[in-house]
Amino acid sequence: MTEMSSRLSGPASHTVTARSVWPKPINTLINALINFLTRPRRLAPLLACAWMILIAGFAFAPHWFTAYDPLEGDVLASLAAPDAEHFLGTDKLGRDVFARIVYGARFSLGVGLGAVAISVAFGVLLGLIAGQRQRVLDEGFSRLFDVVSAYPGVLLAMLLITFLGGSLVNVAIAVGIAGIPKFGRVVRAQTKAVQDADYVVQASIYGRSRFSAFLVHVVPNVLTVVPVVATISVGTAILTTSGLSFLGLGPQPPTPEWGLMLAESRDYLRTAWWTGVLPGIAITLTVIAFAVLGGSLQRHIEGRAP
Amino acid sequence: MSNARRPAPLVDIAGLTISFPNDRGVQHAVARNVSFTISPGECVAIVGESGSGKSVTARALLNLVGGNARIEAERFLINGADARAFNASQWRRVRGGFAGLVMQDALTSLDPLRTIGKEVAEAAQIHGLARGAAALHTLATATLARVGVPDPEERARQYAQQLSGGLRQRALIAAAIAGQPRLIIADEPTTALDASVQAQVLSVLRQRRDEGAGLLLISHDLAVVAGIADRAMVMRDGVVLDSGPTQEVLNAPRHPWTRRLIAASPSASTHGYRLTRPVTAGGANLDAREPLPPRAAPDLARPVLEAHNLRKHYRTTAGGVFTALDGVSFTVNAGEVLGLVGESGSGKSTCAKIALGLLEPDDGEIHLLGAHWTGMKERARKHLRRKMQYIPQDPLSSFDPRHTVTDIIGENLRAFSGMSRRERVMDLLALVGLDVHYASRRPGQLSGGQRQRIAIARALAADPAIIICDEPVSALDVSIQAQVIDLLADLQAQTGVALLFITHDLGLVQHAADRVIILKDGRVVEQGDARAIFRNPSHSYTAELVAALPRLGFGLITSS
Amino acid sequence: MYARSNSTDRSGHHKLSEQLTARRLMLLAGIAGAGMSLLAAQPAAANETPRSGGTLTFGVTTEPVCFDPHRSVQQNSYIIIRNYVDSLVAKNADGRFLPWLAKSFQKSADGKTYDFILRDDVVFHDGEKFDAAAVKTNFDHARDAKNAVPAGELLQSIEQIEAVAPHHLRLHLQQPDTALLESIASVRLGLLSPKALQAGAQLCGGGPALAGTGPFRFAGYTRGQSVALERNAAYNWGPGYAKHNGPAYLEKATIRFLPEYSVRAGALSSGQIDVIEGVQPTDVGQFKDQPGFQFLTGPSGAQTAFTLNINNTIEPATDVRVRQALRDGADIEALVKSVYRGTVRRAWSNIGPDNPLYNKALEGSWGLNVAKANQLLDEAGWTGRDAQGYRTKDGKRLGIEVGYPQPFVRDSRDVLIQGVQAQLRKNLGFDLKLRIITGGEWGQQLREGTWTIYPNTYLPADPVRELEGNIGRTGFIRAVSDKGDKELFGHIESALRATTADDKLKHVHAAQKRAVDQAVIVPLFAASYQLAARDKVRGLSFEAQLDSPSNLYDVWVAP
Amino acid sequence: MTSTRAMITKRIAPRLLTGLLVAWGAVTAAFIGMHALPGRVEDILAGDMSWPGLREAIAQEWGLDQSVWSQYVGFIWRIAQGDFGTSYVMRQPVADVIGPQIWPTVHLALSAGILAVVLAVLAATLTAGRGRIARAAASLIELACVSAPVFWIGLLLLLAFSFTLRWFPVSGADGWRALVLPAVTLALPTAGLLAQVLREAMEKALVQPFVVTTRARGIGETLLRLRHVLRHAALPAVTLGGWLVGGLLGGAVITEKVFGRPGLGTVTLNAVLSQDAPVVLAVVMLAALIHVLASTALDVAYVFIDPRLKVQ
Repeated sequence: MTEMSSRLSGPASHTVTARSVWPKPINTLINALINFLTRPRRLAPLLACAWMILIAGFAFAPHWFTAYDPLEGDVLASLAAPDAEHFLGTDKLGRDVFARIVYGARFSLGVGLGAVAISVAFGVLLGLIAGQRQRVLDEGFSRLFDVVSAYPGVLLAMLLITFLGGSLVNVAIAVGIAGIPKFGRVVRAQTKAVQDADYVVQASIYGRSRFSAFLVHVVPNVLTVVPVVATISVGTAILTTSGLSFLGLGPQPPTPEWGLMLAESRDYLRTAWWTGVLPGIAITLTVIAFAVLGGSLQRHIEGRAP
Repeated sequence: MSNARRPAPLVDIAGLTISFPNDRGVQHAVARNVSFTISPGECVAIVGESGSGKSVTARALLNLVGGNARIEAERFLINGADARAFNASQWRRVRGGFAGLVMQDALTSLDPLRTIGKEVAEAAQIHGLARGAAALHTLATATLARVGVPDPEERARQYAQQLSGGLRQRALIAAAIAGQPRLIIADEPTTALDASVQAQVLSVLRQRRDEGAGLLLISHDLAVVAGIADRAMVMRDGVVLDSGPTQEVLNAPRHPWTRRLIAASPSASTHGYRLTRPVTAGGANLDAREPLPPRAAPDLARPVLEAHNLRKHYRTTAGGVFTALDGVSFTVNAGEVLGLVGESGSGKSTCAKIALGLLEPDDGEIHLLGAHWTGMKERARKHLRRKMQYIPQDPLSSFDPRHTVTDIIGENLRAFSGMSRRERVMDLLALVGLDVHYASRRPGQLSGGQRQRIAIARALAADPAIIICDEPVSALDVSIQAQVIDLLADLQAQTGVALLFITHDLGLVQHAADRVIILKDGRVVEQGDARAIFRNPSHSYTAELVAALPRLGFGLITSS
Repeated sequence: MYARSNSTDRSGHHKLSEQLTARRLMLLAGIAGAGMSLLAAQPAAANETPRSGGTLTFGVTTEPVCFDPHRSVQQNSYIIIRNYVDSLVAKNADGRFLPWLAKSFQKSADGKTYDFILRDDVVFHDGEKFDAAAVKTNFDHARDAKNAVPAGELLQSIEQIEAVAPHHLRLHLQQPDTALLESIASVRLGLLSPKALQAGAQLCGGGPALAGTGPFRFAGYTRGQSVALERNAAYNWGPGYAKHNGPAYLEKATIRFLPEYSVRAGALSSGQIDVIEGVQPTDVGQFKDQPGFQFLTGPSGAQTAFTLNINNTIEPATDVRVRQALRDGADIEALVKSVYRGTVRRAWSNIGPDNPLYNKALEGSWGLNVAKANQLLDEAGWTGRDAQGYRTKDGKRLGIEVGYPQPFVRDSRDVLIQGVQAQLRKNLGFDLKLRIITGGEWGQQLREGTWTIYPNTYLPADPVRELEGNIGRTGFIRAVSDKGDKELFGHIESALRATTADDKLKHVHAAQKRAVDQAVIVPLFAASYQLAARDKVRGLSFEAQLDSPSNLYDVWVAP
Repeated sequence: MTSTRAMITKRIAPRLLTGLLVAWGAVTAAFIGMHALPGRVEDILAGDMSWPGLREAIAQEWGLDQSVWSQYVGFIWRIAQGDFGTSYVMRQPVADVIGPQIWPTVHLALSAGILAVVLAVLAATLTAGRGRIARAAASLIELACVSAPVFWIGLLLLLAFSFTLRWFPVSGADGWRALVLPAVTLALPTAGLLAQVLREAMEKALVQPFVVTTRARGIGETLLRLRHVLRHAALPAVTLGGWLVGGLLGGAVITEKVFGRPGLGTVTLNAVLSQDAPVVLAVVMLAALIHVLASTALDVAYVFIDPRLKVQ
């Protein structure tokens, strides 16, 4: 029954046909091609991986990709349109836009990963504690998550940054703190669910103490939900950073961070589009790539543990 | 039901083939060359296990097979019209108006967010049989009344989850017949229902048939089919193996698979014999059954598990008190198989949980191998834990999804280390009839029967004195169920382990158990020899149970 | 045009006749208009007849925090405030002071008494009578420390205010104050109805309650969006430099807050608003000499040049060689030209080039000299180099932080600093760090004297006040002024106490030279306002006392 | 329903009670934060002013000469009485500063929210479980909406529809035309996310057995999706609701700045930048209040969508 159920459902838009229109081999070939090109589950993760590898390359060995210094430019040749010398043009200080994108990967990924690392570390810890059957702890931490998420994310990050001061590290910390409740809640819910699962409830039959069952069964199965949320959150963190840069609360110049580049370029939107469009595309693609990878990670994990 | 008048068939199908493209786009047939007709007032049954193609075939009548299915047929007449040329709106007129569909599990087959009344009236509304809220409500209550739902006014305002299983299933039937269809397609309509409820639901369907509706019944249960169907088809892997009048198919099965299927049904008469590997070509014969290996007689002087006067109450959310167990006592002796029988809500599972020490009783106590078991600290129980093991109904949820088979079985082999533990796992896998390469699989990659074998291997790994089996085969297909039951019997004979065998299946308990305890509403109503007790029930409840049991009722297999 | 003469002094002695005729006013206005036209390419044809009526939408960069002239310290707020408040005297483009709400004014010989004869036909927007008592109420309210009114600092030299007659006001000073008329002319001491003043700090919120005597009344304020102005029909008391008499031409005006450069420019170029202020240098080409548009650049005299003020009491800026290297290590000329596309001038002193007391001799006296700067740093012992190529001494990197308070960041000024930063890094291995800080942090640094480099422009219009407020003993360095440059302080204090114009000029020039030579300041560019407008808008000009766009009194829209 | 009153006592009342707790926590955290910021309040209030006695006068006027603890107690006490104090920077009662800003922001967020829901429902209903190409295209567009910075979307929309095509005014709060671009800007990321969640939920609902039963009644595909499937899909979407409310408010800060619209965003940004503690604290209070109200409302909505919760 279970094998069939996924096929049996779905819309009833098909028709009853006496025979297929196409000769069989061609039909098969066309089907296979359409299959590959239109099935986002296959093509999209592939493209996302390719993009991530490129970005990782930018981050780890930027000098392989560009000969220009991201901080140094000929101010007298500022806002030059793309040409043979600077193939993505130069910015307001004559710095090579492509070089800044390449070097910026390290900072943007750094902010995203750093923020998520903070969210994960605290969110998982607090979520695991809140997910225990201790009502007081649960209520306490759940309300703490409520308090933190009572602020809209941007507002909380704004407040934290005025408190900490705008810098790359502080932006990561602020965005990270704002993300704690998200992980805390997910982990708490998952902890509760796993703790009610038969293989945890029945663990004592096999001589496991509650603590041992917690370590062996609960923690690893709770953590399976983390990579998915974390992956998607890296993209969100990069986005929030660019929003903060727009508000003047992000990383400080001359950091070639993409969000900052995008925010700085907005004054030249009409006259020097290349300074903004490309960092914008870099951000958007990276966020999309993280979302796609998160999605396929989720399908992978769900597929393994139904 | 008379064969004399033969009106035009409602459905006339020949050479029906249904296929789906696989991942590589290659078509894969799930039903091949299926032909049948259904006439008014006739019940046609399709019998088969999971994946046999029986449901797909039934749904093809409504063109509800699935998005990319390809349906081909030589003849596909619905109410005399060629359905191969139907467009979407013609199909919609067939659905609900000409044919109604009843599925398994009304809890999920009725929209849980809508009231019963709205669900029942929907088909009538779509097909324009009634207009306006008042008219639809009247129609819904009338239809509910027709399928024997008491107090239909009240029920119509409730949601599916507020109704009992039997009422819910009747409401589902009401929703299917509200559009006054001439054909009812019932896909496993009684699966997972208690025997008494099953009997009620079948009688409702029978009544519709007797009123002149055509009935296509899909079931895995031969006994159900035997009691209602005029004609039956046996399907396997998309192919019809046997078909004809029901009596003929069941009494004189032409195909070996049919015979295997019939033989796999446990009953009192199969006690002591294998359910699998039945007769060869010659014909189905009781004598051809292979006996189970001999086993030591239960040692009545050596109780393994003793339960005294167990009581358990739950507080309901409404503020009331629900009594799950009310003074239950029983003893399982060494090497004995004790059956614990009852319908849902009778307290069987609570018994199992208390015995396993997962739940503390409000009152009463349990001794395991003579030692105090209830009311003890887990630390104090730990040394006895290995002596009592568990085979759950749903092994999948009792396996850590991240663990491999080796990890799962190794859970009970933590005294062993490294290589010796691995060897033990291999031995146990061999013992339950699984290949060594299953050792590295994860639960999600196993079939239902394989999971149950792993659960058995895990239980045996501890070398227990007793295993509590909680509905161990109720989720399995008949043929798989037979294999698992035989395996359990083999291993029980081999190890002499005692079994507390919890089930709702009267046939199975008579096949497997030495003694039986019958639970109703948390009380023991009767206990005694597993077969004698059902032959001569002394309690009226036992008699009711026996009466509600559908049986194959033909010469081949007798249940009494 | 901007003659090097002490205009303050001269106008002080100048007694304007009470019978000043309208024609005379028109003549003066003509002079003012001509003065502007050098800088501004106003297309207005002289023979056009101004048209009364119509509305105008003006897109500005900054939403004022406070609309009360006495309390606001934001230069960009005065563009709006000037529309509803008038002053006693008006400062002309040539530096002279002209009558406004005072028909005439006179300074006593000892410079300690000022007499103002007020117009008797002036009425506040709320119907209150304008008279000497009202002015006294205004000034006393500002002077009272309890009220914590920032404009009070302009009146610190006043000992007593006396309403001699209903329309005769006399100010008694503790000591001569060469900047007094400048202060009186400032919008910050614009006159409000005494009834309105009772609202106290609440006036910051604007609205009709904020009643002045200006050509427009404050009709309404939508926070985050706009200010609505309505013509004051009774108005007949324009400043001496105004081009016409009677009420303003425009019936209504809307000041719209559009903080984004591209949005402002887009709104103007798509015809949705009429005038914008603050034009991104790269957008100038869209409006300058383009059909349908006009582009105007304002003077740079009232405010200081955009300058890096260096705290010379904190390492490593205590070493004059380090400061001089910082000053001469970057090609400021090229940077300014590149960042501002030729719309502003490079600065040589922190006093604006259009200010009469600007020290022109400083031009070319300092600036890019990479070899010399490197030599100075070598001499100062910054000879090591770290992995990033920065100079080090005793393992410490050569670096100074520019703490730029976030509320003041605008106008590509951070970009310019980044340009200097990049050049110092490349040319000298000097790490000029830029950090955007909060207003509160700046306040704390100011109080503790821990700031390192503070970039700013400053607007008291009087150059001595500018010098004192920025680099004087009570300037930014006040918390640690005992370690400051005594010679510089001396020049500034002498200028403050000067009784003759020549004496004041001498000391102001000397102070500018000292500050640049000692490199406690690095002037970057002469800040000026830019306006872009549709070509139908006539009569746009700039106010000499503020450098910023004048109020909309003379503005009209051609059909 | 007899359970309506039970619902109020069982669900709404405790929510509001804990909501009060949350609001108190949020405000206290903000109070501590604002007081720990570099720069004393006197510095902020004094600005560039400096003369003898000024700081003392300011401190006394604003009650800054008391201990932090008594300032805190006074602050909470005044808030309990509905007095949010006076803005340091704008010198006006905070209620007067913030009050008129609430409606523009709510108006914008509400319009954007409704637009986002409509767009998401349309996208999800039209594409869930349908052809792969349509789904892939819709997914890509949604992902792009979710993944692009809000201010960037806003500026690009302005460039295209206001500056070039001149369909909509650049800014202002007058009339619906001025609302279109900001609302779209704010709605797109929300709609993108919501559409994805809705589609996934709809696809999950579409494989439920009740869908087969319902189809077997002869229902049309559109009616099936709108009457049955959408309601099931709404459950996870409602769970997301609290987050969306926060996202809309946060996005409003940026959108208001891009389009020069009045609203809480501008006020908040300015207050944060100028460390105008009373305004910041009031905004935090307001945000917490909105959060509490929104989550309570969603809780109730949940029960109305899913009668199973009411029955239990």
